[in-house]
Amino acid sequence: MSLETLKPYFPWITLGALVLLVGALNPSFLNPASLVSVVADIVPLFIMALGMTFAIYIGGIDLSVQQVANLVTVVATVYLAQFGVFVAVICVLAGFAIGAVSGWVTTRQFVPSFVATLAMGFIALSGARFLSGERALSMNAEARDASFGWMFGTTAGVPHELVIAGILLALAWFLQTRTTFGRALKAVGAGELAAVSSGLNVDRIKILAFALSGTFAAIAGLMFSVKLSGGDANLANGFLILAIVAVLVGGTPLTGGVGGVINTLVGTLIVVVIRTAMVYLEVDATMQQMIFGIILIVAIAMTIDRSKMRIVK
Amino acid sequence: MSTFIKDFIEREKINRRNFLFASAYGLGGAAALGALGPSMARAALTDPTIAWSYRNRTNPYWNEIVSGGEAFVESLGMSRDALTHLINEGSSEKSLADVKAILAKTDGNLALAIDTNDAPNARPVVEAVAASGAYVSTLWNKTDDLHPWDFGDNYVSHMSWSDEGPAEQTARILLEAMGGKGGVVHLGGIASNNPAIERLQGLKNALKDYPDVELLAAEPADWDTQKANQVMSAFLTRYGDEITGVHCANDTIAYGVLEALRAEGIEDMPIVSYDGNPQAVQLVADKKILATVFTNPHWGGGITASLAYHAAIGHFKPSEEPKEHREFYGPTILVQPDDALEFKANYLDSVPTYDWTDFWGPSNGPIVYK
Amino acid sequence: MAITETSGKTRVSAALGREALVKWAPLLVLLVLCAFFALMEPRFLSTRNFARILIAASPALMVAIGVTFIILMGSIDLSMEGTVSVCAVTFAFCFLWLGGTLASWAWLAIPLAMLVGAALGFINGLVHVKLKIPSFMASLAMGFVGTGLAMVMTGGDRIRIEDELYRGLLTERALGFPLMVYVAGLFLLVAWFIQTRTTLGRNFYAVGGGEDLATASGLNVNRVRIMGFTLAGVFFSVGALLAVGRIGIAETATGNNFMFLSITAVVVGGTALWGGIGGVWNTLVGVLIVFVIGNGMVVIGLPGYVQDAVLGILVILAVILSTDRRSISFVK
Amino acid sequence: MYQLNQVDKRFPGVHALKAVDFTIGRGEIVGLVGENGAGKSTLMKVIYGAYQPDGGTVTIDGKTVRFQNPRQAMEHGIGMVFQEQSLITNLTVMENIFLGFEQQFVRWGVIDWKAMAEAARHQLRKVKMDIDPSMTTSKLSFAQRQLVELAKVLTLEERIDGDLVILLDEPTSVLAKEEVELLFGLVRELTSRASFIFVSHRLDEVLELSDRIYVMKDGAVVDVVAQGTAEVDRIQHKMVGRDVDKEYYREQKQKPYDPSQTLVSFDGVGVAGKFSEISFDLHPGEVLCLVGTEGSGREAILRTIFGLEQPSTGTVLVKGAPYARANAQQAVARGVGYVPRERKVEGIVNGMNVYENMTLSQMRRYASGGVLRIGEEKALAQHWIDRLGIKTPDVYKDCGGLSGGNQQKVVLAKWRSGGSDIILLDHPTRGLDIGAKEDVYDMVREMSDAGAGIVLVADTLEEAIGLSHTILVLKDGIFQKRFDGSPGDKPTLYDLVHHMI
Repeated sequence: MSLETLKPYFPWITLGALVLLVGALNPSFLNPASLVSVVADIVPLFIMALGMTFAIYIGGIDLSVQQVANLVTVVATVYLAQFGVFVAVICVLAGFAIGAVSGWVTTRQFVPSFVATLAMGFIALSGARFLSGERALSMNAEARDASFGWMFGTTAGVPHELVIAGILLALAWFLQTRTTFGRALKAVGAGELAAVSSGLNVDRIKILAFALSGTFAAIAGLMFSVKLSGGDANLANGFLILAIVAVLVGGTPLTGGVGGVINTLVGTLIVVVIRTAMVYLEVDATMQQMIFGIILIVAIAMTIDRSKMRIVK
Repeated sequence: MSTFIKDFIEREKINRRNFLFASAYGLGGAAALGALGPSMARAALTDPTIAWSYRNRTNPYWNEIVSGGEAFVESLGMSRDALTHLINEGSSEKSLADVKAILAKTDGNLALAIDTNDAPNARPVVEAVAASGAYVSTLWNKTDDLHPWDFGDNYVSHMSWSDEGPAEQTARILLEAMGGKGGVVHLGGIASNNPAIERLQGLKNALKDYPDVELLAAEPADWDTQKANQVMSAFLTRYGDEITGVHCANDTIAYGVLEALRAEGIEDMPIVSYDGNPQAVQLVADKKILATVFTNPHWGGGITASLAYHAAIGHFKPSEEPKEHREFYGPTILVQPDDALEFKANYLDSVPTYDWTDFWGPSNGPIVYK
Repeated sequence: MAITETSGKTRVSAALGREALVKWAPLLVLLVLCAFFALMEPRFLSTRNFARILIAASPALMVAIGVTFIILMGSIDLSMEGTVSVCAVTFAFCFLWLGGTLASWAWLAIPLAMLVGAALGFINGLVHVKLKIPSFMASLAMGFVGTGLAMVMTGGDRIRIEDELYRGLLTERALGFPLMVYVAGLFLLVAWFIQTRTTLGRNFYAVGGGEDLATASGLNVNRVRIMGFTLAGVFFSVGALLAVGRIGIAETATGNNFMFLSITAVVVGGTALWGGIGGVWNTLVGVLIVFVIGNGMVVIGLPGYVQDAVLGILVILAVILSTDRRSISFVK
Repeated sequence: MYQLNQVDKRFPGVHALKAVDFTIGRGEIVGLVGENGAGKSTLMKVIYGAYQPDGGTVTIDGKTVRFQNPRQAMEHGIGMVFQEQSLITNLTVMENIFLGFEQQFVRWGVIDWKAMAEAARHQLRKVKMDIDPSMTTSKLSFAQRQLVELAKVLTLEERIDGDLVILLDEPTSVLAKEEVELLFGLVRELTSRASFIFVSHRLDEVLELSDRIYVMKDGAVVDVVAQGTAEVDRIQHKMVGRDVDKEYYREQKQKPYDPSQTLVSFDGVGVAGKFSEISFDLHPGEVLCLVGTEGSGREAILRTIFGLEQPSTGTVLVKGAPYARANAQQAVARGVGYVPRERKVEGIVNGMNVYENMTLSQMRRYASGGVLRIGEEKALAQHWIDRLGIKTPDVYKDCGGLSGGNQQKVVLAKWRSGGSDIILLDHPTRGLDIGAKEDVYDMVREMSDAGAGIVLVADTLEEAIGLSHTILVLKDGIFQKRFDGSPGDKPTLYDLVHHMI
């Protein structure tokens, strides 16, 4: 086994090493039940990162996801009583639409996705603030349980959240590896000009990638809203940076065409292990952010595959 | 007023009687004793981990809260480091994840004091704590349909502050100082936060009695000094001399407003704020701010942790306590220039030693839902 | 032959016209915005209000100039929030420790803070270049480290700077504008000087225009990169000093909101995220656009919940107008 | 003067240079030829310091030197003239010329722009250019940029006291004939000051310019021939290790096309700023060649057929109908296939494997309801790998790792396997070695036989003449002359050049 052949597995190795390290320092970390519970909690974050993967995979970025999720928590809470389970459709459509507009502004108006999605996020935030009347809203408990109670049960000890995450991951993976759309995404990410010269409708593919990102952000927002049984314009704050970090640490660099949704799974797990380890190892609260940053540098340095990066910008 | 403060301190220290803020708002009728929730299998814990989960360390308010938590831990004969800090950085997601992590780590042997960052987040936190047999007391944020008595003993208590009344009180001081005429602007907190809504409502209530004062504008400044500074600058452009008074939703906002005025060379603008941070109290003493409202976050932080801890070790059984002992308002005290220095000396410069088992002495009556 | 000549000429003049339009588009956007707000609310158009906008914009301008150099190289720096906080806190601690007034040795805290900014930028550059981590990730992580470091230093406390001399940055005025505006203007000129008249400044453009080509020409690109991040760190620290001068408080939160704000301003000003195009004057215009929008919306009395959306829409429009669509094939 | 002794260089899995001996004397022009992969570029990189040899020594005037980077090589008088794309287009001409060496114009930390402009003018005069050195480089033509490249390397003259060695890497690939002559004249003049190493695929030019020619094959120098004794045949023989077919362009396989049908029809088409009033018809089996200098509108016409340019005047009919909206998807759907010049950027996707690249333009054929049938894709790829003799270990190989010729075959397989019958070839043999070129020529004939119409922009005029049925000569976007080129009745080089310039 040479270093070259090991490269694709670096994120997994990093994850394994981290888990073992924390487990060695505090064996109770490895208790399966608590691991499952910790992992189940990050499902909304994971789903958001999953969507973000598509945007980063084509070499862009989506900074609107957090605000999309904020908007969706409000939409879900406000309209749950009226539409029941179908509120999910509205939420997903809203996420899709915002993502599609971001994509349109990026591809057709040549506004870099960094700025386009940031600006679209502001617009979503305005929507959330307006719709919520600038208040924290809570869901009607009965309506919530009737429509979305299934999201948070357990079957045979497996939390349904994990099942949902698994299904979405499988779906995203299938989309990425087995469909014409996924192949086109890869082509756009790795060589946009060649994709154009092959007659691919590159604009549409890019717009769809951002729309997917918005859609997954909406699903993440919906789950979070149901989990917290409420919504407001700030509820999902804190998701954005972590979602980006999860994608990057997993080994999907911003250069595009490399990595993918499985990497994001690993990346999210790495982020969660680091974060949970802080609590387990009783790291001083004021030190946590600094240590998080340092470990992040180490983790990224270990996980990214530099062989496809000609120039490191 | 100074004797008032002295009394207040005395009572908070030793008196078990409820102390009520001396005005006529906010206190509803006594809540009836509700049906008690199912009690949990685990009766009491031995030597539980004590944890405080809060938003961040960059706000003096939360530092005060934490200092109370630490003082409580020290009162148990432990070092202040024994208190576990969980900082959510304004993210509900992290708040919940941290709670889950520490529950897993301690295997439920935990007494948790928490502000859940956002009201909706309180329910999953409480459910998670109850499910693992730990004990939790909440501060500030929870939704109206979530009640400690629905969770047996594990959800020990919730403390909040009724801000509408005190904010109205400061507003009246402000409006008097303005001579009952002119224009006032309000710089609020994060718009969806409950205290931000209540503090603005307090101003609006007071304005009803001052028909000659116009509320020129109310903008959110997100509890943020820099944002407040910018919003105030823009207000000065828009309204100029029409502004004769400023109502701030908290002290950190007031700092930004003061600096914006200072940049314009305006020194004598009447301003009131909220929270009673040491710096703000000093500004009140210097008559830069007319009044602020002290909510005693030190006590709030300590007593919230204490409630969770003592319930956890079985010192008292929450389900046997009346509802007003499980949802109650924290104390508020108005600070004005003539008593500010004395208040500061007694209250902030040397923090009083509290009896952390006097759970409800300084509290301010049961929480009332509208 | 004649036909080709003339068509060639019209081609050139059309290209010049378009180029000029794109070049001046950000400034036009700024003027249109000012005119619009002035129409809606005449009081917008006053020296005092411009002074207010400039006071608010000065620290952000410094941070944005710092990141402009990085963006010119085609990289990005997201560490500014951490760096600004650390510099502000370091400055405040040293200032108070050395006497607490500019009239004493406490003035040494100013160069010290700039040194700290340079050091943080240097480390940022090292991590990026030596570990071969893309700058987006390296600087993002360094931002966490910076904010965390500021937190460790302060333990969450705020430090007040009461010195009347130092606060003179805000309170003393000349020609209607506070001193900090002139300080920011001075550093803008310094940045312009670096950009146009020094080897380092020109090398930023070379790296942004074609990194591998620059390497082949014998340019030590890694050195340019590290020096760029160091320089950015210095400008971040100047931003921190002005931010402290404006509010009189140094704290962990001093750096908050600078990240998205400064990068948005740089892009709105017409500096391309892919490198090589733009400069500090573009950044000045971009920062002013963002702050004029912010100030103008409050001045004309837009409801708070609409302001975010309006800012978003105007930012997109400004970038669209200042982009030469024909010169780029795609954007990511 | 400059000498490589037994220089060795290895990369993982490749022995790139095998004990190479190389000498260049003062004022000498040395040619360096070899097929792609023969080790020319590795050797050049060793010479100008981008690579460090694993074995052997490099000596200058008998002294052993070792360069860690190109800069150190420059300090010893060794400079490299890159292909035209190596100037940084957002910088001014003078900045490009002195990039990395600005320090000489810096006084107290400040760049003295006037001094730099003056020095730049001096350099530009050496290559007989009279342009404003503060012009942005993006405004120069490709030929001008090539000269600026040379001027840039010539700054070594002032910087270095000793002898200069200047490497010229494919300097003529973008130049028109007269510009090539100008360049060669300059090089000859400059031999008073410098020695040159001239690397080119154009054997005739190498023969014309060089005093001696090194022939490389498989990482070793297989022959050194002096100018007087050099013969094209012999060199080609050494390069490929076999005789090059006299019927290089497969003229014997050229068959008449079928004029009764029309695939593409241009009627008075113009694109603003690119070309105007162009009319022609492309028929099945026809190879139509567009000839002209860089910027004559050749590429723009290809791009118009492929839907990447919107015609401003006239009508374009592809298979009898105009595009509803000009875009590449429409063109591909009509059966147009585009083989771009920038193979590595536009032709293949670097990072995708062989079968992924091959089906990129026709994924729908290998998918049901958007789900790919990857097994069929691999089978297709394997079929074409066998048919075209693509050298790749398997279908999973990243196309970015294939050699240029094999990449080009993948691109051609992409279009042929998808049934495209209008093939646009933009410099299809650029940078390919002779063997790979011949394969491409074979494929061109095969496609014609199968009834495809081909529009070609050739790498050389010989290639254009050899391959085409029809030649359209363009100048500055204006149609000049049409030639018919049936076998045995082809126009001469002179005929074409006469109308080009």
